[in-house]
Amino acid sequence: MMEDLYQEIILDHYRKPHNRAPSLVDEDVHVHHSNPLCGDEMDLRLRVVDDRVDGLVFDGEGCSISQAAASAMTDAVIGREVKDALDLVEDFRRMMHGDDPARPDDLLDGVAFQGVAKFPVRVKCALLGWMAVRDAIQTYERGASAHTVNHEE
Amino acid sequence: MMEDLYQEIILDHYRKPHNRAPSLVDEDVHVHHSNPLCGDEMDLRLRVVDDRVDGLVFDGEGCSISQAAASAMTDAVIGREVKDALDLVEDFRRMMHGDDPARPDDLLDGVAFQGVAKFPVRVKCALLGWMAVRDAIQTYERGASAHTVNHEE
Amino acid sequence: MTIDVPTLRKEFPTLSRELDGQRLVYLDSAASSQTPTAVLDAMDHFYRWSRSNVHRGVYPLAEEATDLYEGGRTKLASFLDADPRGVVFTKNATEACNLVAYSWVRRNLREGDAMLSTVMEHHANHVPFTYAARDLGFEVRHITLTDDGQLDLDVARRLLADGKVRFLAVGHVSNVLGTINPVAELARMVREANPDALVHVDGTQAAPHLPVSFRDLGVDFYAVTGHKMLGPTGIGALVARPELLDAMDPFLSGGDMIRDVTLEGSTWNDIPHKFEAGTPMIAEAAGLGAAVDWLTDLGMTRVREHEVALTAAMIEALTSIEGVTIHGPTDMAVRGGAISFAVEGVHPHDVGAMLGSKGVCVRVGHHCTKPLMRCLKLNATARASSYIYNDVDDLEPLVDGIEAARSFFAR
Amino acid sequence: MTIDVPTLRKEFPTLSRELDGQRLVYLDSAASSQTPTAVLDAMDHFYRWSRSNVHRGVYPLAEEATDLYEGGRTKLASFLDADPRGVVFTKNATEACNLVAYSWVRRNLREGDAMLSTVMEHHANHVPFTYAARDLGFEVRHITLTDDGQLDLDVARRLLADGKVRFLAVGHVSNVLGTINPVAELARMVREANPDALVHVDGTQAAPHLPVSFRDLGVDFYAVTGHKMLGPTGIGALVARPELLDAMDPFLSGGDMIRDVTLEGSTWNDIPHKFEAGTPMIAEAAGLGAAVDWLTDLGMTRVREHEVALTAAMIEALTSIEGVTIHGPTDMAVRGGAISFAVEGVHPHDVGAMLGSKGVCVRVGHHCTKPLMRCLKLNATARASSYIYNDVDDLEPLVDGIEAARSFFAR
Ligand SMILES: Cc1ncc(COP(=O)(O)O)c(C=O)c1O
Ligand SMILES: Cc1ncc(COP(=O)(O)O)c(C=O)c1O
Repeated sequence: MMEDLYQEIILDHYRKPHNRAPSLVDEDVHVHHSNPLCGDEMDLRLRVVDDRVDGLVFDGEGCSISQAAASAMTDAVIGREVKDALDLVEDFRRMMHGDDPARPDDLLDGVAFQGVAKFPVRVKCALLGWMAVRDAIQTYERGASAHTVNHEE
Repeated sequence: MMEDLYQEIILDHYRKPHNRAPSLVDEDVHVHHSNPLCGDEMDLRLRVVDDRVDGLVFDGEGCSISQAAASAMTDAVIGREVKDALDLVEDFRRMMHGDDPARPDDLLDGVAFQGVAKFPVRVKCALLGWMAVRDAIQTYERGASAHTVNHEE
Repeated sequence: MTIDVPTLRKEFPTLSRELDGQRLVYLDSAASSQTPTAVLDAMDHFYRWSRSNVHRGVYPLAEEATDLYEGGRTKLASFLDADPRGVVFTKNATEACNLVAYSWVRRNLREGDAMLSTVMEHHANHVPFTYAARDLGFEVRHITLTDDGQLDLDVARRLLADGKVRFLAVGHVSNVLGTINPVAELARMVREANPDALVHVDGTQAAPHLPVSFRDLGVDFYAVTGHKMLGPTGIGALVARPELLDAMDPFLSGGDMIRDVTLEGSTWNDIPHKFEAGTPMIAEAAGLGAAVDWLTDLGMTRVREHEVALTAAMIEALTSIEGVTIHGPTDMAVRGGAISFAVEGVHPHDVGAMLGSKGVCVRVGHHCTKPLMRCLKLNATARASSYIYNDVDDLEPLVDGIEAARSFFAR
Repeated sequence: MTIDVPTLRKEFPTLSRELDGQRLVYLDSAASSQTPTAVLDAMDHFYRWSRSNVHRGVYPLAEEATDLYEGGRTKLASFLDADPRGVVFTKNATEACNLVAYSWVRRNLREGDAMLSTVMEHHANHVPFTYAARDLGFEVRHITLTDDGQLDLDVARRLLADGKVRFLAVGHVSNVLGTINPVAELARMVREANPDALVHVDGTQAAPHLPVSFRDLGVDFYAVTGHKMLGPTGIGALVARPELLDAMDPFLSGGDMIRDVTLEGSTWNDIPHKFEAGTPMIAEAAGLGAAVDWLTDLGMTRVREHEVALTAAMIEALTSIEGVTIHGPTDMAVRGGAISFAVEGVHPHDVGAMLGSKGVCVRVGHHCTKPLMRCLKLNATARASSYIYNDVDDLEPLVDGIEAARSFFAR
């Protein structure tokens, strides 16, 4: 069971998260997401240049799964056009609900989280960062600069 | 089971009820009691002379047990001092809740209903007339002449 | 294909019991049905194998418990052709009606408004709303009956004419008269008179007996209870349109139904959880899931066919007894299996007691429908109600018992 | 005499299960307890032998069902030293709290009034009242905690000083900190400040573990839940002073709780039935009756002694692990068996998952106490909670699992 959940890739992201930082130069959007059911909190900052995700950092408290998933998410999303990023988010979301990913290569280390779908209570954790980036992009598209969401999916 | 419940004495009272009548000359009190849970309805009329139950009739709709119990009740109560009648009512009530009667001889045919205590849903039926006469006497003592009660005990 | 009752009966343990040496003839399924062993096994499996609490558990037992509970919801939803997000588990149908009364009616109807109901409602579908009316001062109107015990739609039309009716509460099938009410048609009439009006159906006596499609009925709320549809006690459900639940304030509050709680206030969880406060009926949901699976395997069309055939035979047997009359429609196209009857000169209590002494279980009383009793000018009726485990061999004991009551009691 | 745990464990089927070849160590009884076979047998007996509805039945099955149901009430009443007329069955403790909120608080408190509560309440004992406050505008005050996780009675005194507090809602034992609150003393303080104020106690975590006398506590309402005290899911109870219930308006309405119903209105049945609308949890009441019988046979004093000994040992074992700290009091005189703990550098979810993978079931999260979590500046805790079937042999797997989590996750 532990092996299904905590693959080596996941543990690596958890131990040495990528793009984890408390601030971002020239940030366009800052969203704060929390998952009240498990207490995870996440700040996510986004910078968009020419319709592309140019900068993306996360920070906050959470379990290994939520931290690792957010880390893997930043790798997969940085550099993409915002529309494409939203599409990738949807692919990850579906994967968390048991579908096979349509874009496994683009998810990069994100595919390592496929096994989490078997642990319903951890799905929320894995989704936290991905839902935050979706919200950040949508907030950007609405022309706003900050958003706070309590959620569970 | 039928034998425990419907003793011959009970059936006799049911088939040929005593003191069943729609009116009473010089009545002092008229009470109407109903048992909404089983739909039984009873009118009871009381005349008191010199602190004694001088006249007592009942009328109404009900199952064999409620009709027979009311009939037996009138026999046991007519002629008694009102205080004594209330005491006898209490004896019957306790018997319906499983106690042995303290005044079996005074209850007359009322003792035949002891077996009803074993049929909780029929206890209410057996008590209807007895509760009505208690109420009629108490109504008389309060100086009123009519009372209506919905009850179940 | 008809139901093989003798084989099927073996799955219902209580039916193999004898009463005073006589075969138990259970004709009180409108009060509560029997439970097949498959349902008992499903509950036992939870208690003996996965006993734990649902939601938020990080160990396997808790996940299994959650799956059993949510699986019960999915199964009930597909049994009633509804969206699982619109299925709220309650402890019984009565709580489901109260949910509608507290979360919608009490928060929407005011003095000057009216609601529509009928004189044949079970207290569960009557008292929560008249209690709300007493507190809030809105008007309650009642559709009366035709001579053969059906809702008088002309009266309904009149009561709807001024457009003030914002809510209809109606039973799908009467537990006393057996009448099947035209709820889809009534829903259309209500919405024609007032497009914003909502329709709540008490499906307690329909769901066990008829194929029901919540979607096709076109109503807003539909209440059912587990213990009358082969399920356990302690569980029922309100089925509702999800959009409606989304917009409604919760009723019971506490754990599990919140998203966030601060000292000052709370935000609510997603539906259906918003309406399920506290530890839910886990074993019961597993049991109810097994019950609807069992019914689906049998086939609801067959269940209804069996009801039609057996009820017609029972009506014939009863009416052939001298002095017996039946309340309610006799046309099987508009009636279910509950048969209320009167025995001339014998009080229903005495009928029931005599039948009980012969192993035949029927219900006597007002059946939680006092307003209907008043309309029929009755204090009580005796009621025989059959289900899939009853068969024509149950008619003889019923008839014999009634005849015995007549000769024993009739004056 | 101590409890013979190995023998006793045989009565709890789920405990003999293995998880991935490891013995199941169940340390989540504060969420839900296991159920002994005696309880399952009591329910089974109802379903297989007396399956029918309660009240008003004239045949033997219905009388047996009524006896089982009412017998459950009598047993629970004597278990809690209360009058059976004051015992209302609900589906869980949450409904019991809602009953108080709807039938008393919402009908008595208004703008300008205040109620008192604490920051450590479970959502079940918090949200129904803050929800009422939101609708009605009365004030809610909260007793804060001392450093060792006990209620600060000086704060309580200050909050009571202006005499505006008409209602206190307080838990008997905290499901997170384990704290046993001085409810009798609080009740006295509240009534001194305002003789008309009522006191409602959430006894959910106390009734399974301590000898409880409702009479001696001197409070007005006491809520319990079946599934945490060896009973089935789907049943709880509100214990109340009968005079109070008599004077209160009902909450849920429908069948069984009425005396008479007309089209216009209704009169209510006697207590406790006035508060029990619809078909009740018959099997569940029989099961809960068997559960409290079982506990009475074991002896609640012994149950508490076992808790004191085992919890003290568990606290010692946990605090001896490097990086582990315990939230809440450590003095067994003022605490029950729930132990929330933190593992330095490891998120509670990961602690729980690691323990789960080793067959050790603990709960992680906010435990339906978000306000308390905010006070403690925590998002979540891991919680180990024991019961009579736990013993010192459960400590090693717990400690091993936590150490594994530390070496696996700590960065
Ligand atoms: C202290 C406390 N109060 C109330 C509850 C609610 O109990 P239930 O979920 O059975 O309604 C719980 C358990 O979840 C609890 O621990
Ligand atoms: C028509 C009808 N509605 C509602 C109910 C109430 O169901 P429950 O008692 O399970 O809440 C019943 C059964 O008693 C019924 O027959």
